[in-house]
Amino acid sequence: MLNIENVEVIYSDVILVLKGVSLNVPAGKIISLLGANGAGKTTTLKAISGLLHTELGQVTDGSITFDGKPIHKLGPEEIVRKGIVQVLEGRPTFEQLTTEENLLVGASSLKDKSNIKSDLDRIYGYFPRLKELRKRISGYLSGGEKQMQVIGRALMAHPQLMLLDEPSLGLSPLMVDQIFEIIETINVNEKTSMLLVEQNAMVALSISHHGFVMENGRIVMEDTSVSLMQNEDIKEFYLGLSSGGARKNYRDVKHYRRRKRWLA
Amino acid sequence: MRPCGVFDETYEKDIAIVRTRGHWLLLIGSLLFLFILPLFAPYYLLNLTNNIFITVIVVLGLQIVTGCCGQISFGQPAFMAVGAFFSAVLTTKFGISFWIALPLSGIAAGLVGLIGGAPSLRIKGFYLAMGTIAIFYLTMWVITHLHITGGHQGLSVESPSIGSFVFDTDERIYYIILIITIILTFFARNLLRSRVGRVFVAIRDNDLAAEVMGVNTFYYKLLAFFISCFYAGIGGSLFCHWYTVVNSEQYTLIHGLNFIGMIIVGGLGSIPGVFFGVIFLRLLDELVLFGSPFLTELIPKLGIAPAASLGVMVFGLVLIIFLIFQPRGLAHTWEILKTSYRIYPYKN
Amino acid sequence: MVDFMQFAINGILVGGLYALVGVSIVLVFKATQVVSLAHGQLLAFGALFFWIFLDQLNFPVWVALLGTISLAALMGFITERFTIRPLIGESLFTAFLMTFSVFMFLDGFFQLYLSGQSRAYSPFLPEGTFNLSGVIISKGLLSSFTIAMLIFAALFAFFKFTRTGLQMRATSENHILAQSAGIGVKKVFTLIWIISSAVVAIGGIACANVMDIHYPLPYIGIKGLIVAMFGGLESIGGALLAGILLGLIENLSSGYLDGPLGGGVKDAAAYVILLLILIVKPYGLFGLKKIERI
Amino acid sequence: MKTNFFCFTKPAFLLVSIICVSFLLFQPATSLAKPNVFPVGVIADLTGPYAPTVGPFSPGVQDGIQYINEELGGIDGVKMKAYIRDNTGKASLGLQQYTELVELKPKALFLAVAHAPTGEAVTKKAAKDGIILYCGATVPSLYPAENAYGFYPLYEEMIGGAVKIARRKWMKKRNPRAAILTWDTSYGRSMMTQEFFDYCKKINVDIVAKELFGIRDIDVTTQMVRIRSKKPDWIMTCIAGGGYMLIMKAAQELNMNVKMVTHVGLESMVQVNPELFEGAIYGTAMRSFHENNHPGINKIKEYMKKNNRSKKEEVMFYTLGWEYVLIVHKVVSDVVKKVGWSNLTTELLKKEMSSLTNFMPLEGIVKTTYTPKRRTTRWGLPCEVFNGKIRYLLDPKGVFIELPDLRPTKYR
Amino acid sequence: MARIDQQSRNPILEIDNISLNFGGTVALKDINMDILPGEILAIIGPNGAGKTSLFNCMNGFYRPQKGTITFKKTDITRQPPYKIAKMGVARTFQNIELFTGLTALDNLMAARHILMKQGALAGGFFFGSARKEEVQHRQVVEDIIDLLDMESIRKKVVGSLPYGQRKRVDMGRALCMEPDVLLLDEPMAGMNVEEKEDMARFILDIHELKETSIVLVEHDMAVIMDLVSRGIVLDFGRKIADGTPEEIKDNPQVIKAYLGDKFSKKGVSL
Repeated sequence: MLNIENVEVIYSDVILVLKGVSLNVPAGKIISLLGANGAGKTTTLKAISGLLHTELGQVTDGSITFDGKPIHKLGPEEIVRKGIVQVLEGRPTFEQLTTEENLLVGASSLKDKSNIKSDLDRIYGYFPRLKELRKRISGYLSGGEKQMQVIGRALMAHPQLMLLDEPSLGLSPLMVDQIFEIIETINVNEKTSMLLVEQNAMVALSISHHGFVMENGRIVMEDTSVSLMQNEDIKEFYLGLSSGGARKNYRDVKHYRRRKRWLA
Repeated sequence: MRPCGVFDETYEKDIAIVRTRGHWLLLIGSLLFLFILPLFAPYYLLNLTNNIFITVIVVLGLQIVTGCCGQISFGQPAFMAVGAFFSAVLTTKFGISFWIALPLSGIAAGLVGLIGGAPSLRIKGFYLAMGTIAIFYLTMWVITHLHITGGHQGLSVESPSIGSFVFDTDERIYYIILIITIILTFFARNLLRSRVGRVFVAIRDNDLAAEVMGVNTFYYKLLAFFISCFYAGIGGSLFCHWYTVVNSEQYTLIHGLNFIGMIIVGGLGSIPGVFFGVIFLRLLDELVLFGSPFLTELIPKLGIAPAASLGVMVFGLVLIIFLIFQPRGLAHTWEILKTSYRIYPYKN
Repeated sequence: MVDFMQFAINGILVGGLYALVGVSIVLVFKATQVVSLAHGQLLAFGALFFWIFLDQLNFPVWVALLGTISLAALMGFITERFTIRPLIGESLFTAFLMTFSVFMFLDGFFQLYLSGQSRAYSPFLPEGTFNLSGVIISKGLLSSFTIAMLIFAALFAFFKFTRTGLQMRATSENHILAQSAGIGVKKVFTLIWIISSAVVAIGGIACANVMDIHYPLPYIGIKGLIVAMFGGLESIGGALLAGILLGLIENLSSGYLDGPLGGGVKDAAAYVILLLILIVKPYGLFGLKKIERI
Repeated sequence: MKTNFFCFTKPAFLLVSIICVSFLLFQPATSLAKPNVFPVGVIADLTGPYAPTVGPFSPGVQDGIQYINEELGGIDGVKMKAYIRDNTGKASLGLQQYTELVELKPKALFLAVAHAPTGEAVTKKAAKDGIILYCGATVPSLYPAENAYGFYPLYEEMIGGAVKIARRKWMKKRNPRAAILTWDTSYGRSMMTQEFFDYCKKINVDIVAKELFGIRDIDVTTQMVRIRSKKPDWIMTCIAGGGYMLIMKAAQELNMNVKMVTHVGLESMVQVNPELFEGAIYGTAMRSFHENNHPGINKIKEYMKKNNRSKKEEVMFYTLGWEYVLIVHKVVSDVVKKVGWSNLTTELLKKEMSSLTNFMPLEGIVKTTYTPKRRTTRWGLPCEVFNGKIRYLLDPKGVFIELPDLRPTKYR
Repeated sequence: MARIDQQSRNPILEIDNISLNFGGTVALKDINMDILPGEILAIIGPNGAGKTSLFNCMNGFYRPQKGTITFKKTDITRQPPYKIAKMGVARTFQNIELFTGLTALDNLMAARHILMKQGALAGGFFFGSARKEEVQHRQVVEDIIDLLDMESIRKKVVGSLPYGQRKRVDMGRALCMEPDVLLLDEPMAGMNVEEKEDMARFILDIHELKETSIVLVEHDMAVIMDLVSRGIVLDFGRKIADGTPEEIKDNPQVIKAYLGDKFSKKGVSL
């Protein structure tokens, strides 16, 4: 459904962040995108959702197609209208608005306003807790509640593809559990595809069908979730030792300068 | 970009402002030219030059606080007024000589400027700009409601003199203005290449990082305001003694807006930019002034008064164009020209 | 006591007009984070358009009003599209300077049209006064105040109950988030400029009805800025309260301090307030304090 | 190597070009033989807060010159030409324009400055440059005088004249109570002088309140409430344009029964809302446009019609423009008649000007007397708004009365 | 061996039980740690663990609600950042906070600010002492430029420099302050291997030559393993581990923090 081919992203005309990333998300599946900090996972998501423009980034090479149509030149709101919604990292909510208003904002891209009422009920079905919090200003919600709200807001747009950026970040384990269960349910019930970016590798892999591992702006590993979970390298990778023993020790780097030149 | 074939062998040479023989020649030549200007320049031109130089002094101050230190101030005319009235009161009411009153009025304006800079402890950017507007109005209010300043009427001031020599004509006072402009330009230029100037720019570019570097940002912001207002005070004092009348209506908010326009057009943070900006906008004013009677003859419906409206209109338009197409101002254009001249026949 | 009430009531009525100017600036700031000085001119031109429609072309009041609003909206649209839009991505301060340039540019046209004259509307609001046990209320001021309050009510309702209003509120909080939720942020920007220009044009008509259309009219925009900052740039309710407070304080201070201080306190009062706010409560009465993160 | 050479020669080249340019700027002075045109200068704030009052000065000058050139044959056959500059209310610009006008060839010997701060700034310079200034009468440095002459009586004198007549019309037993409400600017405050207060006291008018308001204020109710508590009969003011409306509207809304006593600035507002100003008394120095059969006014109206001047230009400053050029015409003609063009000096012009006595051009649209000690005229015409129309007081045909002399004591 | 040696020394900076909250969220909770003179210490932890907040507390941007920070036996908890900097704590930034309008050289010269004495008046006239001082400090700065291989970008305005070089300028600027404690916030983020090697070399050189205490926030475990003598792991604002890199690597809590603890639970269900 979503196809990313050989995408290159440059920020502010100088910083090359993605160096030829290719991946695809089949319809109705959950795909995890793993990788360390700064590997380029979030950038990949933003490249898909069109939010790069707001941060002076741009796709300089390659193509992103959705249902066969290129989308990397479209503005973010047009991409949302096509059915791709990104759930941003850090659970940002419109803090001055109430929960219900937040959900309604999520429906901004819909032309047809008649179903909004039933949509709301559908969301409250997934997150009964949100119904209790309908009139609360969302700035005062707890982390988990915010995460529910953010996912709920994304669902309001009837997405075909959801891009989830670190939904587990900073949540308590119990909450993480809940959230991921809901994500799985949504995937099953709504047939929504998911592209899941996570640092919490195991939890992500446990619900996804397929996984990609990124490092330094490139995809370095790709397999089904099950085999990735059994891969010894993953554990190593998460402690930063992915390239194994062949690596040169940083202490052995040559010092070109005559040290005595820096006296003080 | 250095002129070609010029190498710096010592650090002294590297930090020099004037570095080649050509530069020296040019500098001495233009100074010489400026000093003999009154011998042959017509009255009108001389008046314009005086006006430009005083504006340059005031705008240099503004450049230091706004262009370099990033603290925008619309209040410059008020500080000018403080300088002017202080100097006027000292000379007329207390009989103090102009030569003492001049630096004192600079200091007085600087001290008032500290009040203007005080809000910068907590606010910056646009908020501070609004604060300076408030300071502007309040200062002018106080000036016009004091008795000693002659209130709204203002005061009549004597021309400066040394012994029996009175600087009472445009060409005589020109020399005072010229010399002070040169000294203050030199001072500003040096300030910017030394420790304090670097700190100012540091605060402008990234005040948090500056603080981490050990800069007491509030102190330096105040210092920038003080220096800036000192310049304004000197400019105001010169203005009132050149004019021989000081009146609150000479210092309006519009002037403050104009000064800001000058540093935008000239280029924020650049000393040559001040000259470019002031001269460009002043000449534009003159152009409008000369052009508007013709325009009225051409289109009588405009009435006799298009000068004022055309003036602001053109001013606004120029600013809009600069902000969109050349936000770094004429100084940047000048650098590009210089570089391409120096590396000719290669392209930049 | 009668004096006090008289000062207070007039202060409140005039304050309502200030609030209207203030809120238009707040609207733009909320959505775009740009503080606009250009509104002073949009206000003056609104007043001027209305005069042209009403007194030059002799249209009925409501036609003149509609015409004014649409022309003012057009001006807002053009201002946004050609001066603010190209600056997206530049610093907000550049945008502020841009609105200031626009102010100057339009000021030229305003002065050219007036060419030094002043214009007054032929009466279109009720005239005369009420007398409430000694306190006298001008019907003209009262009706402009009522109009201002109606506009406020309409704004509140618009932002509270409509979809577009909701989207605007969302946009004002977080541009990136709004985009990710499928809101066309640029469209919202344009729309907000249009609405705000229409509001400020009505404010302009109300102000010009009391003080005539003449040369210093655009500078009411600065009063509007003070109101906006007093209320805290992000809050419509804040602008309402701040406008009324400003009117009150101006009138009361002028009422009781003019004598001891030798007159002209009113002008100074506004700026004293501004300075106090900036020092004591920089983000205004209802502004959001921003935590700076590194 | 080649570029190196350029580096070295560039400054020299620049120097040479600068010197060349400066020679272009250099022009020899010319002597004053019989010129082709006789230029007169005008610097006025044709835009700004006082523009509604001052603005029509420039069409007045233009039409007056047209009249002189067409009907009086210029000055001894030399056509007059006006150079009008709008200083937009900025004194610095005014000074700039002054230098421009001074450098005209031939030199403009007469310069009218309608902007007070500019007038002050150029007074001393004009004396040195040999230029006769014709300027607003609020200029305090006018009294030591140099080469300056005033347009019309002082503002406070015009108001004083109005007070004088209003007092004469006062029927009640008690003294009339007057409140001052005026702009908080130098112009507005010009009536707040000790001389004016003393004069009011002398003729038994009690000043019960002195209030100020800002030029940008949209509401004067606070001041008016305080004034109301003093129960005044008159409100005296020195403002312009919309300010009059603001005051009278506030007075009306506060149910006050007061008359306005002011100067000619009111005249332009009367046509806008006659009822509001019913009963107002004001002092002017010029014949009013309401007259229909005065030959001078008719002549002026003829030219206004010819040049498509609008109704809003029918104010005192328009007539003042005429007066200015007519005085110039009279003075220069007289001097030229005596000594010829080649001996024309500023000194002679000044002498002639200072001995101008009861000069009443165009059948008396104005009456001007200058003396070496007093450089403003003291003749004024009191007017009243009556049934929505302007009429002269004392004599319906209009007769110039001598206004009280309210010059600052130290300059007498 | 090395650890015993360090323990015998007094810590240069002590963090005693600090807690920091923003509104309702906890950024740091009861953190205790010491920085010993001349050690290289790493602070690691997943995103949002509070590493940068800890840095911000150390140099005075944030004031912790509880606890104290002592530097060279002085309490600096409530000192403004500029005073702390003057005492000898320098830092670099994750997002590179440079003075974009100045050249690389002037960025470094600006950092010499605290060590220079000339005032505005002397600077403005640039006579004798001020000129001499400029030259003196310029020499030191040139040495640092030399050390960090920045000769070619000396006169370039930093706004126009690429990322990697900006990082160097940032580091150089911190060095120019001649600090006793150097806080490096993700010095190698977003760099390729060669750039990382360069950076590692700089860090080692600085450490060896100046014996500066260096604290770095870093994600790359390889860097940490090779460079640092000690690591502190944060998670949810709490310290969960403190020890040599090897100890940290095998700490189950650390593994949990990085990998998530659902491995066993969910893993079984699959």
